[in-house]
Amino acid sequence: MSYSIESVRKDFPILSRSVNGRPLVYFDNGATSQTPIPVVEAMNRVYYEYNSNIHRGVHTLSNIGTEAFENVRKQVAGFINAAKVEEVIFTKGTTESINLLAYSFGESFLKAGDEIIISGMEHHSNIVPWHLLQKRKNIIIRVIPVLDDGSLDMEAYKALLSDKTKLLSITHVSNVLGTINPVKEMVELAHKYSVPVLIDGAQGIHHEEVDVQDLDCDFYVFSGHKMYGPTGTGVLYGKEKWLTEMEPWQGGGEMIKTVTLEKSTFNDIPYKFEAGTPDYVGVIGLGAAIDYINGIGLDAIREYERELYTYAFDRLSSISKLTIYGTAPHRGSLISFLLKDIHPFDAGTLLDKMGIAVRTGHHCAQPLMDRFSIPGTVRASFGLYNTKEEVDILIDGLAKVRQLFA
Amino acid sequence: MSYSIESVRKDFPILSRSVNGRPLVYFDNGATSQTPIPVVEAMNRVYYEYNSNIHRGVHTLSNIGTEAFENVRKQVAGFINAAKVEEVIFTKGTTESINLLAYSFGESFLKAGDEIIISGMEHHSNIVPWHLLQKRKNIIIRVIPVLDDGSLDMEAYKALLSDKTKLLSITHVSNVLGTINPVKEMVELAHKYSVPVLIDGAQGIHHEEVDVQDLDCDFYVFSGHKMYGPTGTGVLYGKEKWLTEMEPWQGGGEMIKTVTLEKSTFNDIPYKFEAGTPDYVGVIGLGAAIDYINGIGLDAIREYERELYTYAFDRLSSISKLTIYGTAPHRGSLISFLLKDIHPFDAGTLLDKMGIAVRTGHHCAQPLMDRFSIPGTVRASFGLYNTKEEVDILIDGLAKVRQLFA
Amino acid sequence: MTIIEVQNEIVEEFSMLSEWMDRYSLLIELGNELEGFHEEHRTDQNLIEGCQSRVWLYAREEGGKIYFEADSDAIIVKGIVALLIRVMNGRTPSELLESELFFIDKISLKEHLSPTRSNGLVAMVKQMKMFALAYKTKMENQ
Amino acid sequence: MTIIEVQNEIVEEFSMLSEWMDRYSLLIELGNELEGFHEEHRTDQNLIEGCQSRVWLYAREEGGKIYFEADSDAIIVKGIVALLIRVMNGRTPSELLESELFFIDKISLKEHLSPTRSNGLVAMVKQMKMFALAYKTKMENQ
Ligand SMILES: Cc1ncc(COP(=O)(O)O)c(C=O)c1O
Ligand SMILES: Cc1ncc(COP(=O)(O)O)c(C=O)c1O
Repeated sequence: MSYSIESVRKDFPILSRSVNGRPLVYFDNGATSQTPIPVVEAMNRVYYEYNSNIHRGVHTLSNIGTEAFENVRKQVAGFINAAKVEEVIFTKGTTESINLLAYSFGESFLKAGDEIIISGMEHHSNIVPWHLLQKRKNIIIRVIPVLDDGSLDMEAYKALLSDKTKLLSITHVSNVLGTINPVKEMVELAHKYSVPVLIDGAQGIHHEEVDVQDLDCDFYVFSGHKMYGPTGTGVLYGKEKWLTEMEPWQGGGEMIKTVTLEKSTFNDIPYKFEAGTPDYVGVIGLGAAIDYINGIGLDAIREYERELYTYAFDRLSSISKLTIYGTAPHRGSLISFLLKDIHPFDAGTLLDKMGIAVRTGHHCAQPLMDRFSIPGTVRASFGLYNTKEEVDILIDGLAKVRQLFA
Repeated sequence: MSYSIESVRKDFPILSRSVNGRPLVYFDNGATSQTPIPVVEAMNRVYYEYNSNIHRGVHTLSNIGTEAFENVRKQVAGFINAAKVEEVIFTKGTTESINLLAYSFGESFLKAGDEIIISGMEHHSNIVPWHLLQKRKNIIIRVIPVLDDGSLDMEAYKALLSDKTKLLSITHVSNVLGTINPVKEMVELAHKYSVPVLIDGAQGIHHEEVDVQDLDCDFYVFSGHKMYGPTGTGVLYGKEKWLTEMEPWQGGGEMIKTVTLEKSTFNDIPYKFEAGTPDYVGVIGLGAAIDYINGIGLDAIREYERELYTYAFDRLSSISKLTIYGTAPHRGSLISFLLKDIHPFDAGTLLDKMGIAVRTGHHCAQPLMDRFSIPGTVRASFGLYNTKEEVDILIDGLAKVRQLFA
Repeated sequence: MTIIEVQNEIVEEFSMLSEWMDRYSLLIELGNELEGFHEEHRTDQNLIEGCQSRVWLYAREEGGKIYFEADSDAIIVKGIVALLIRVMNGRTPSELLESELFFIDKISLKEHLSPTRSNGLVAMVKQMKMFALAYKTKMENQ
Repeated sequence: MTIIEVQNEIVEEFSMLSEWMDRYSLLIELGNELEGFHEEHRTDQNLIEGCQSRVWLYAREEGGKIYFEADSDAIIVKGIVALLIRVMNGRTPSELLESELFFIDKISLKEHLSPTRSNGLVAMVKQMKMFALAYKTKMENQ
């Protein structure tokens, strides 16, 4: 239940580079994680050994590729414990997954006046698609407020649920506050009103144990590039009963059964939702990322990250004139904060000069910034390869920032 | 104006592998092209040296990545001679580009009863998105018939154009017949009725010289994976005047200006159409592919491919009981054919046993198969690395197939 | 002969053919020789769309045993169809349901029965077992 | 002093500071010292949204010369803004339009003026030149 951090770090060559003359301290994992050698090499192998467009090919390379691609579907299904392999749809990322759903679920199941519920801590990717749908379909968007400590107002949530509610779309882990939402409980409550639930797992999938059957969520979405996989990959998990009923979104390529000039009929799931040549090389890379995570063990990673998180939280808490945003009882993986009187851009710029990569700004969650009346935060987000020594460097770095402003 | 085929082939390690005990002959370039070492290495360099989520980051890696990504936009703009860099939008492929357009152009400019024109030789990716739009918006789809030799019926096209026409969407090069459509002339005719034109360049971009200002087309779309670049990348070129007016399609991430819980306002082009973390690693790979093509020279490639194509066409023509589909005056890059009384699946399967990769089936162009009353074809499609010796192997292979059926 | 015995027989027949050309020659021959498909069964309902090739499959029960008719537009597929019929024809539902098809693998045609192939064969085998299940249920309820 | 001369002066001042900490210390000082921004000019119209930081820029013409007022919420940006104003303030439209800003590069702050940075500075420089162009046109038409 533990792993050698030194040997793990060797799998990520970028971690030994320097930035501005200092060893890189990479604390921007919430934006994108780094990619280990086995993932990169899995993709190189495709290009050098068996690259070929998948599906429907009769030749050998095409079949090798198709099998490799479809095996990753099984792998993903296993990783999240989906009941069926066909419930896994490949997309290019969380954002596309949510847009697919907002469109197809919206077309098939929503009409003017219907309500959907989101929360005040959502990423733009879980807000804007609903705004677009609102414009097209005149639906109503209800918002669960965020409490001062960064948890959701559960009483308000219960009060929002009604027979008019047609969907709950909620983040698993807040990308700004680190709050881990009580998604299982929320699903249970929603299902009392037969309301299906979409969970934005962009920040959840690689930190929390995700068992979609246990959560009983109807949809779960995430990005490959935040879980040590390649850019351009993502997943939409959906219960079969919804996916089969839903309208397709994009048209073309593999997603059809028949096409005449007058009419198209559509393929079964998952293919119905995978129009065009998929990023099969990326997907194969995603498979390698899951292998990599499983190789270390998600439990071991969680335990390690929890200790690191607690250490970082404690050290940051002890800095004077520093405010942490997000102190909910359940939280993890990233910490947002502000140094009093110092703009996050300034802090981020100066930390970068010391080789420390943090993210600053609104983190694509402007409504949450408005909620706390701040222009943005400095966010340190952790990955399985980060160390306490790196946290110490951050703490020292913040002291230097403060000094420069003295 | 010529290049060393031996040294070029060394850039593609996969070309020296064997399949079923025979050296691979890869004639499935129309489905996907192979990827040269410099492209793969450009992507490896991102992962190993400067991977980081682009845009809005204040730290060094993020800025290096952003610059690399935005430089590819300039590169693409240069490659197709776009008037403005902002006219280049990154997508995950041709299919997504067309779907984006069908949605956004459809939302902004089309209403019930409006007509769009496609042709009878379109790929499903340029048919199904319009069917989906038809269903949503009740537009009317008019189709330019295909003549027996595989060229478009230009008289019929002229007759279809009217004040009701709101868009022409046409393939540059047919992925089944190899026909090179007179797109410049077609644009000119369309513009007489102020009809904007979308060109599906999936099979055109790497074989033909594409100058979007000279063609004066309004939109041009293509995929990276067919032009020696990575999977998961594509481009939508659009004239600024259209793109600025068009509704966004997907929401999330970078594509906004402001987001409150009530309302989103959108960023300028190109960002308005690039929701979510883009496949920046793939895009950087696409840039390397353009470098690679430019390094050899598109003119040299075209000249070489033309000679190869003519050789292959002549040799295939000389085989008895073999029918070639697609004999229009202007054609190139791929040849579709059938051996009399032999199902394309059987031919493809047997050729594969000899290490020869061709594509068989309907090539995602079922209406065209119906037009010629055939179940599919065998298609040999060429890349810059194919040789006459490989054509000879194909010819011998076909003789063996015939023999097995004797 | 049992399902296992027929499969062993086929494996033996093919084992003499070490060259792929000979094996495919035989498949083509088997495909050409396959008869017994009645044109009235060439309906959409009996069609298994394999995208690359199409397979028609019709089944009927007689005296507790199941008999298959099948056809394909691709001759190699039809050859494999012929082998499958030879193995599966005239069996009881239970025999069919318990059967394991190992011969495909042993005669190096496994690739044709991969779920990612689009020739309709995997779906055909599935369909054969579905028929068996359906008839079994029907017989048990009688 | 000409635009070139002021830039050279800045380059010289910074050249003594070899450590990044000293350079940024100076920038922060310059940012803190920057004055002259009138609150009534803190309007949406004068706002340059840089996503990471915000810049307000106001320009007026007096006696054929252009004077700038600017502010930013981020102090490092404000420090650079101060330098830009020192270079650009009180110039004729033609001077501004012909100017090339080389000092940014020479004092190792180039990264802050990259078009892919989202701090509003590139847009600010563009905006300064736009003002120059506007006033030039206006003056020529008078
Ligand atoms: C003419 C044409 N259009 C569109 C496509 C779809 O391209 P992609 O699958 O890369 O989206 C193809 C690829 O086969 C094509 O040949
Ligand atoms: C909670 C959350 N949702 C959605 C996204 C969007 O993910 P992507 O940009 O990979 O589509 C992110 C990434 O920042 C996120 O943190």
